[in-house]
Amino acid sequence: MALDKIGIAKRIAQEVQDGFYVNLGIGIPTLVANYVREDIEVEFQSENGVLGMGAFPFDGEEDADIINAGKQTITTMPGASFFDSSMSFAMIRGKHVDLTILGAMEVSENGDIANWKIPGKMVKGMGGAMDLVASAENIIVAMMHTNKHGESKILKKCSLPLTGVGCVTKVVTNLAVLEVKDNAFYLLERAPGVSVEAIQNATEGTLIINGEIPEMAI
Amino acid sequence: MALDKIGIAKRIAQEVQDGFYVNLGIGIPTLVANYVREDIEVEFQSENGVLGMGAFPFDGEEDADIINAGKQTITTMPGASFFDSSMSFAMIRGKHVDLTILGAMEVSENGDIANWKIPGKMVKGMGGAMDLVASAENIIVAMMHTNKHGESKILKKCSLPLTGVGCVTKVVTNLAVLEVKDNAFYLLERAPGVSVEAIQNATEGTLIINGEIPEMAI
Amino acid sequence: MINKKVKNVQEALADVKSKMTFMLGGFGLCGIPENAISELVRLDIREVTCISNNAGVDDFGLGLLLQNKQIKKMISSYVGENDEFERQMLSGELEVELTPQGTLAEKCRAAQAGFPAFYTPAGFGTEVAEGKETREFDGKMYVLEPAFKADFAFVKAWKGDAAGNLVFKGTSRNFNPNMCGAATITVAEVEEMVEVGALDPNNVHIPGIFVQRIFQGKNYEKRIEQRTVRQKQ
Amino acid sequence: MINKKVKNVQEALADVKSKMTFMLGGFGLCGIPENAISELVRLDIREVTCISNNAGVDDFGLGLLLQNKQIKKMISSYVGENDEFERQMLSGELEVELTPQGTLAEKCRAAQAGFPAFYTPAGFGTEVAEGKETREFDGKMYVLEPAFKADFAFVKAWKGDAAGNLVFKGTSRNFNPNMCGAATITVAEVEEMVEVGALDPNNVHIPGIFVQRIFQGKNYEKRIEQRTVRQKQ
Repeated sequence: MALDKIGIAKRIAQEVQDGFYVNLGIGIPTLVANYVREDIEVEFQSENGVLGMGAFPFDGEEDADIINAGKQTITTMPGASFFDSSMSFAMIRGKHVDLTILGAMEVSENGDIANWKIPGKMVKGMGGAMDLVASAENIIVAMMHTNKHGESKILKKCSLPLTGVGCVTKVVTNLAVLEVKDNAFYLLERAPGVSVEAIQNATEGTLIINGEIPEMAI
Repeated sequence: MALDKIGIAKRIAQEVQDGFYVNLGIGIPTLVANYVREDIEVEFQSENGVLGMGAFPFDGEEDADIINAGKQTITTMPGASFFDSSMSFAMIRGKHVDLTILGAMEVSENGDIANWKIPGKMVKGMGGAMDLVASAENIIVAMMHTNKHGESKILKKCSLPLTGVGCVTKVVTNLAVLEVKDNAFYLLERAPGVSVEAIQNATEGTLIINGEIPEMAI
Repeated sequence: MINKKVKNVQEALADVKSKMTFMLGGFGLCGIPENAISELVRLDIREVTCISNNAGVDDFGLGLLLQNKQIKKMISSYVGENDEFERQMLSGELEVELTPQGTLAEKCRAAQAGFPAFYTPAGFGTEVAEGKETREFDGKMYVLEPAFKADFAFVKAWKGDAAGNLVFKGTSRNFNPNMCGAATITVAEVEEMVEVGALDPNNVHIPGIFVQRIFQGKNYEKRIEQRTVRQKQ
Repeated sequence: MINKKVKNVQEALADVKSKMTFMLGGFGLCGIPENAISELVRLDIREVTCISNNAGVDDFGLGLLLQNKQIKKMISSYVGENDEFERQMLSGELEVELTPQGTLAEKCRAAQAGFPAFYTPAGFGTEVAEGKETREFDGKMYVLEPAFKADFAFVKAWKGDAAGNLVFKGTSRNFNPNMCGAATITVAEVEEMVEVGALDPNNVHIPGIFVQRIFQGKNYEKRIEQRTVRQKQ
């Protein structure tokens, strides 16, 4: 059975390692924070200017001056800090953030990502995504494998305007975990009960299937 | 009679206007702070990271963590702030400092200044001087008109390695106040009792003398 | 101490004119200069260019200027919370220059710090880099981005003093410090004006040298865009 | 919270090696990493390149490494307080790269923030610009300066916590924050280690993400170079 958004978030949470500074994008990536192992130390950075984000505040304790990049009210953990936008992107551009998790509309087999614009139809802007993907060395994309018409979003070449080139290292979808290297998607894991054939059918880009593909353990 | 160092500092202090942020170099420029009119508001910036410098501390109240660019212990005025070197030079490079006063070994008629190196003999380094002269729009040089051998330091062309090119706007020496423009030194004022002829004799660069030259009022 | 204090927002914005370029601090509705925005609406300044990470929401923040059709051009990184914005942009009424968020911040900081331009990897290989100079350093490609030029920067701080020193709170800091001194005139509005000398010199976020005018703001709404909370057990 | 705390200076500098490049904070003797310098002397690390605004005085600060002939190359802006330095430089024993102070700070900040190089007006038309790319922007000339690359940055802060957050006091801040995160490994020594959570998140000068190791320093001398005082009436 294909994963839901929470399933994708849970699987990505397994990629978060002890001692990582992590930037989470809006949407599914935000959910990842809820499922990180409790025995490891991780700090969440949000590009609007906070390091050491905590859980949502208790009802009535929210503070308009303390939000994340999704404009949601948040709290901070002990050891947190606030800073300006220039310093925030110094952390990102300077490769001090260890892992970037963000959503995408399309990913291509050479690691390109598109997630900010549908020409003539939707233009929300790139926010901090272009800075993040241009600098981060460890970029995991959280997305649905296909669009609502069943068309693959895991492509040979992106059709939408790009956010970054050759930058995505891993993709976790509702169907599979894919590693992006050597101009191909390497199938690492299947969603529980999803066949290799189903994944192959949903993937337009080059899919490399080496040996037995295990199911995700979530 | 030629001015002494304090005389030069007093004359330069007259150039400091209400509302100015001022950076003072080491040596004579440091003395300028003592002679600024008391009815105007001025703030002194030191490039090692302080805005709003005050007088020297009282004996016993000095703090090793609070110094100026000359490594002297200082105090701060109400409204002062401390910041890092990068922000300090943002103030300088970004033209937020209104007036820069510094010493020189040589100045030339096109506004070049040399004050950091005598090849093979003395190399102390440029410190913040190169940043200051490259960006400031209002640069006053405090210096002796001649060296200890009586040779002019107000030149057609500097002989020493330059600190900056075409940047000096005014020079105050022990003999005269000179404006630097159109590839010449314009004689504005004489030190008390010093003749125009004496200034002419001590000046190697092109000296423009228009009409009666007043004595400095100190 | 050089006194930057002005009486109110009217005095602070007295010489603002149509067709000018403004920088406005804030991320979403967090840390926006609410008083300056209200005054721009009241003055009915027109055909302005606004540099601001976001464009407010339909009925608050810069959205108020958009509703009023006072903005000719927006330079932002993300405008996803504003239907009127999207309508004006898609119809061509509004000129829009979308800029990566880190580039936007650094274009402000470059103007503040006297850098004419800088090389950033953000946007290389995308339409953001079209027509711009690109260059390789150590095997990686970068895009040359010029510093912003603006007539006024409007920023909002938590506390400030008459010397123009500013202190920010939480994530309402965001672009505000980077915009101080990045325009010809920087106008700071503060929630709380404190006595000169009351701020710890070690913890001044923006020294007064970067600020030309400061005033005690009023009637802050500080609207929350996404109120996300959890319940106590 | 990611724990950066190490036991002492020995642990913090255990993997320091000869021929490495170090950044060292401080302006004159103000805010220098005294403990790290002592340990570099003790370890007798040789042929190192030091990036530091000054070179200490003859018998303190980096002067100790100079006396010991451990330094192959100095990158500084001002070295006027050190006779041994001048002797080694003029005799050719010591390689010296004099760099304008603002350029020195920004070369650190560029490394910290992921900028490969930047254009600055400082040094244009002087020997500092020789062999470097120059370029005109808006009628003014600039010099292209590359970011520094270093193996270790040694910084000294006033207070810090196990998360690596740092707070500086007075002008001992200087280059220290700009060097954090500008080298492969940043080692911070602090006068006072405080509990995590004790620092106000609004007033953290350097967030812990820029620091790899932090330790409680000891025996700070904090020598004053120019004790200038006035007498009470």
